[in-house]
Amino acid sequence: MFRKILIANRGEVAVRIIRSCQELGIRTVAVYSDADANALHTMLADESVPVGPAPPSQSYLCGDCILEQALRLGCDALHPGYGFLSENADFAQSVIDAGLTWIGPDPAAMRTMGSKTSARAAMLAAGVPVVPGYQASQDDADLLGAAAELGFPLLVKATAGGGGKGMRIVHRDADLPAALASARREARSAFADDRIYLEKLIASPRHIEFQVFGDRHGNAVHLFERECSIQRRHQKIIEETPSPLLGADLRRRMGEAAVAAVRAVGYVNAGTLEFLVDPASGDFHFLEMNTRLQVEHPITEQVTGVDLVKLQIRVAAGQPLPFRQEDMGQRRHAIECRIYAEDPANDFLPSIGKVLRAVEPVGPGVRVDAGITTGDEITIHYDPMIAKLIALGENREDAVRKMDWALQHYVILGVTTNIPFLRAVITSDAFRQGDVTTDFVDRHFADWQPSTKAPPDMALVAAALAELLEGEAQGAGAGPTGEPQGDDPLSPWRQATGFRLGER
Amino acid sequence: MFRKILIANRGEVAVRIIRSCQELGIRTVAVYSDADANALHTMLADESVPVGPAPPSQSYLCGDCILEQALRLGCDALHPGYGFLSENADFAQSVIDAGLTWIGPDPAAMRTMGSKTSARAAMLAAGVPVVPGYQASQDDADLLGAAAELGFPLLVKATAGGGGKGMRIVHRDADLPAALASARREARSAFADDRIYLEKLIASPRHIEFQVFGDRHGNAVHLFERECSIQRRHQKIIEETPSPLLGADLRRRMGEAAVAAVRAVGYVNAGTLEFLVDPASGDFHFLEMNTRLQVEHPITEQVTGVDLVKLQIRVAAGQPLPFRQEDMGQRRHAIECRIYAEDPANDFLPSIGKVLRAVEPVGPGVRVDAGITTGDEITIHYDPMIAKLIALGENREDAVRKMDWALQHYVILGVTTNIPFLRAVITSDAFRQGDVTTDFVDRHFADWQPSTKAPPDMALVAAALAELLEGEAQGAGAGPTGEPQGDDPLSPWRQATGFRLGER
Amino acid sequence: MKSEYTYQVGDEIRTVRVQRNGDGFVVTVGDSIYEVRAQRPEHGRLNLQVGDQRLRAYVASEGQRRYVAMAGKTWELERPKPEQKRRANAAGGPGAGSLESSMPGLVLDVLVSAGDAVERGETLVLLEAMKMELRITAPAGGTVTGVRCKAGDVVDRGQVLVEIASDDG
Amino acid sequence: MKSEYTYQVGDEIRTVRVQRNGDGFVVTVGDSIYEVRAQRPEHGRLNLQVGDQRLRAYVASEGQRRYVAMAGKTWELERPKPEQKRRANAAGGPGAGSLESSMPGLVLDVLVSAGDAVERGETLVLLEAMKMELRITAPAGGTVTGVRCKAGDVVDRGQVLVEIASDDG
Repeated sequence: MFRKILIANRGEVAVRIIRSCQELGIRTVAVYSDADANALHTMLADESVPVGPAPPSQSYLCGDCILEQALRLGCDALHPGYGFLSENADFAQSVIDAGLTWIGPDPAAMRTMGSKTSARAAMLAAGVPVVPGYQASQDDADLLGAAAELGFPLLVKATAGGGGKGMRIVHRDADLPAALASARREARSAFADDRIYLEKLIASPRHIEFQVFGDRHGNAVHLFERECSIQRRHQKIIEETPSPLLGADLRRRMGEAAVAAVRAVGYVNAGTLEFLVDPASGDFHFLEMNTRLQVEHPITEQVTGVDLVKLQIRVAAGQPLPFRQEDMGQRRHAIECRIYAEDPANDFLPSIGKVLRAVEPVGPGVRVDAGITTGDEITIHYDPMIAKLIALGENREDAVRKMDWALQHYVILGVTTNIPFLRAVITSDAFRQGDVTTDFVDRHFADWQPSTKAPPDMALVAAALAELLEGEAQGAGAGPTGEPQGDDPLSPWRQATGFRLGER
Repeated sequence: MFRKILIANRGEVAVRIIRSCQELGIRTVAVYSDADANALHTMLADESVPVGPAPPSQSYLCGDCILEQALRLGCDALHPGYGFLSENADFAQSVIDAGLTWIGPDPAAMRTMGSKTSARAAMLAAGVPVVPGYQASQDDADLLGAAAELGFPLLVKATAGGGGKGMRIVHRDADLPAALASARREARSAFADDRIYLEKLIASPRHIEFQVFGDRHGNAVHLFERECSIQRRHQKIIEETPSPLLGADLRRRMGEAAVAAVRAVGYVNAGTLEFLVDPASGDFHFLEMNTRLQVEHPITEQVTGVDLVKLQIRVAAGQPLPFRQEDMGQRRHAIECRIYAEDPANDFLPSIGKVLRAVEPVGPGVRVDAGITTGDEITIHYDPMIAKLIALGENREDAVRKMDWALQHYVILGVTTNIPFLRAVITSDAFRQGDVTTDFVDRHFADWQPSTKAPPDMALVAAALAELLEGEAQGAGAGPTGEPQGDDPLSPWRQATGFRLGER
Repeated sequence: MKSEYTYQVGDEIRTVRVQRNGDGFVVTVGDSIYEVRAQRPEHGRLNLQVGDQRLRAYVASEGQRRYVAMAGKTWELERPKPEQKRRANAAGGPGAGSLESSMPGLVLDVLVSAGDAVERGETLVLLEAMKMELRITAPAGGTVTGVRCKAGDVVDRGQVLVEIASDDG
Repeated sequence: MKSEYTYQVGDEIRTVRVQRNGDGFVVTVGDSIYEVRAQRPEHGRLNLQVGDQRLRAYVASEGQRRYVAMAGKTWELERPKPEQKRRANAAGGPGAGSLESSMPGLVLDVLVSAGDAVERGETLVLLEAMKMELRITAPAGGTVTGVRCKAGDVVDRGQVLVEIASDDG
């Protein structure tokens, strides 16, 4: 087993991986950019080293900078998390060439399955149906021609893409050039790779993915599905498993297709096969493969009882999978909500600032994978997802109620979040009835706005008593000037949270 | 289903029950003594009402006071939790007579199985082996005679007992009268019932209990075992499931005996059958039944996926059990550690005071059922158990490591706790090897003392920087006097946590 | 001792009066009077009691802004500065407006110039932030009267990017 | 600016000197010198950086007592009062002692009187607290020189209950 693992990531996934390493008795090294010098993941790791300035291209995407630290500190393996360098086959190869273990699939499999275009080709060869598309050329003229053949509406997608970045829906011919340019800019900025391709847009599909795992001993399994249809701007926001509409037969057929794909490319370690399912016909089409841990992996952990990160580490160390397909089952129902620092009243644009207070819900069946804590800064530089909230219930209805409870008890002050929106979705009739397709948010929540109701009197009472009591607590420490000052605009309350000193 | 439930308890179990009610959409009423006016459970409930002064006899044990509030506030059911009135059949009857539902077994079953003596008789009749003992008389002369026949060492136990209260080990004839008197005093104070009985002491036994459930439709199941052998002063401190030494055959036989007992007395709702198992022979003897929810119920919830409190509420509302015995299985391994406010360096005597800071560990597989939070007072009046920490791992080894991680990350400042002791036990070779009998602590940790090593320099550095930075943060709010004051014994730091005002 | 605190809620100024009353407080909000017990168990948290109801409130402040989380919801309040207080009931109506940056970011492109007529929803500025490209669009139709940023600028939240005279003014 | 703080650890007084150094601090503990960066993200928590290691410390104080939780352990420190500081290196040896109540409780019974000879482990006082009956036993053999409580008393933690002259004094 490994002695020391470098985690080439930040935020909640870095925290998540450090946790599993510590439980396995493996030392951890965190890396951080200048903007993250005091971030949660740097506090939890055994060692933490700076790798560059705030922009990802100069720090978390700088493979050489990170590898240099891994070698300097004597690490024997590297876990890339998701995003950043996790799907960069060249980086994986350089890690391996440096004599470290890459906790992920082989670079060859990453190249085949990680690129949306070659993965589509591989799946076609393996007999798995794929969504019609065009990927032969990057030339605008070729793409315009292909688009006319595919028909509108269609999707422009980044070859290296994920998380909706570099993706555009195009409804008519005239809008295509602008969409191509915009998608390329975003893709270059997010993935340092501006290649794009076209894909036919399936109307109101369900987005269902399968977790797969292969080892170096020829074993391959799937760990069932995740229903990821609730999306906003092509970004998943709520995931659940089991899928509310997947029958036993379709589940079996999709699982078999997923395992067949793993075997076809000799895939090792964790991966996810994404499918679009036509709710009318029940047909499924391969969409793409993610050759890494997935953001929404916790819901699979909750219903299968498997720690996917520990399994990644064990498989990377050469151990065989400790179970066979027939040993595995789904038990209970898990839902994940992604907590974003964003403003539902302002077109869900990211919000930034200091987290003045974060209080996570606790209790039976509630799990929080958070990347931030009280006092942390949400900056402009990184993804605005700050935490994942996972509820495990006895059944879907129970999990929904538990999630609603947990969302109500998640306190984040100082930064606007999407919690009110998540609550609105979770408690809606449409969601409760399991009517979830990828255009769910557009169909049911396009015009949603947070309540503009005036705060109840008790909120004003609490604010006023806080001015008084926090002010007195402050004043009490500093001599005779602690008299409460009523409507003083320089209330000492604000000093209590605004203070910082001696920090980097 | 019920509309409003009164929870006749306090602390972590009251919080636990409120949680399940809220997830079921049922309103809750908390009761509190004067000492608990600001306790956590009063904050979470929809309504909270005072029921008397701090001593339990005048508040949490005052059935009439509590029932009066339940009626005044229009409750339709009452959940007793554990301890206090939970095993008081007369109170259960008065709740039912007042037209409310008692969330627990029928008073008749409580009388039969709740009394240690009649339960022993019932089990003998049902053909389940019981530990030899004497329960025929309360007269000292009769007890002395019976003791001579049973032989020493023996146990004096409270008929209404639980949690080790009113229990004494007696090694010789001469010590018996004092032990009887002492046990009676403690039993009267704890249970308002000073009856005691004698039981033969089985040497180095394992304490294994089975969770059972019956409904009003004739169904009865068990939910497997809990290994509760790690005890200190007859008080369980660490529980786990599955038991590390229970084989499939013994598990099946004990489970069948447990279900047979449930059927024999027509038992409805949750209960626990405690057995002593002789590790040498594998024989098991019925010890007692607890006719209520058990402190250690969470580990059963974690491995079976059943919410026992919700099931109690549903069964009390007349619903049938939603599963059959053959549907149920154990998955993964769960361990619970009881966090006590007590001083391991001082014979584990309870410690009291203000919890200046409580930070609970969070993350995959970690559950905290806490009854306190930052700022709460631990008083002399109630049980010193302040929280339960539950770890769910892939297997026993994984659960042990996870528990160690969680114990390390549970911060409680201001009140001394048994966390260092729990860590020492959890990480010991003896525990890791599964060598757990009820005299485990005496055999392996009798002379244990917390480390008296001097704090590392970094702890002194943190303390000094805290004096400086907390002092400045305080000073910053109150005018020009905020200059750091070095070794001022009246450092403002202390004011920051000592402040209270306008409270009840 | 009596203390008075004012908060701006939408266009309205609301005044809260707090007076000690034995162990607790009498708090007046508009016409409503509440008897409240309050305890501050730790920094930024209040335990409140009003009748049979207990409430746990988390509070925080930053500049003039106040945050209160209570009963599953979060509220953002503003302590008005003295001059705001005077102006609050004389707020300007619609007709003229300025478009502010909703978050800090890098200006990629400015698509309009002073004098341009714009439609509701038309993209005025492209901004990059948090790895995403954001479009700043016109909230209503009108005429651009001023452009306050250019490509390559790094702008702050709340910074005015474009000024528009609205059609329905 | 340089600040100095002293803590009593066992019988020892330890001195910590803190000096600002640019964005961070130079901290001296005995002969060791540490370059530390420190940030206080919230009340009662410090983020520390020493070389490649980051530490999260929770701190709290009550009277002269200081609590520090760090790296999985909790430490209790004492700020000595000025007079303690002077006396600390002249602490009295064994020989005479007093038995203090380890926690607040109700005295149920006092089993010894002044002049009694007691053995190590002998029960001196019965106390009731937290629903349990606690026995206060002699830490060593000796002679009772004073009894400071009686049945029915409610006693505080640290209150002297019985005074004993030790045999091995």
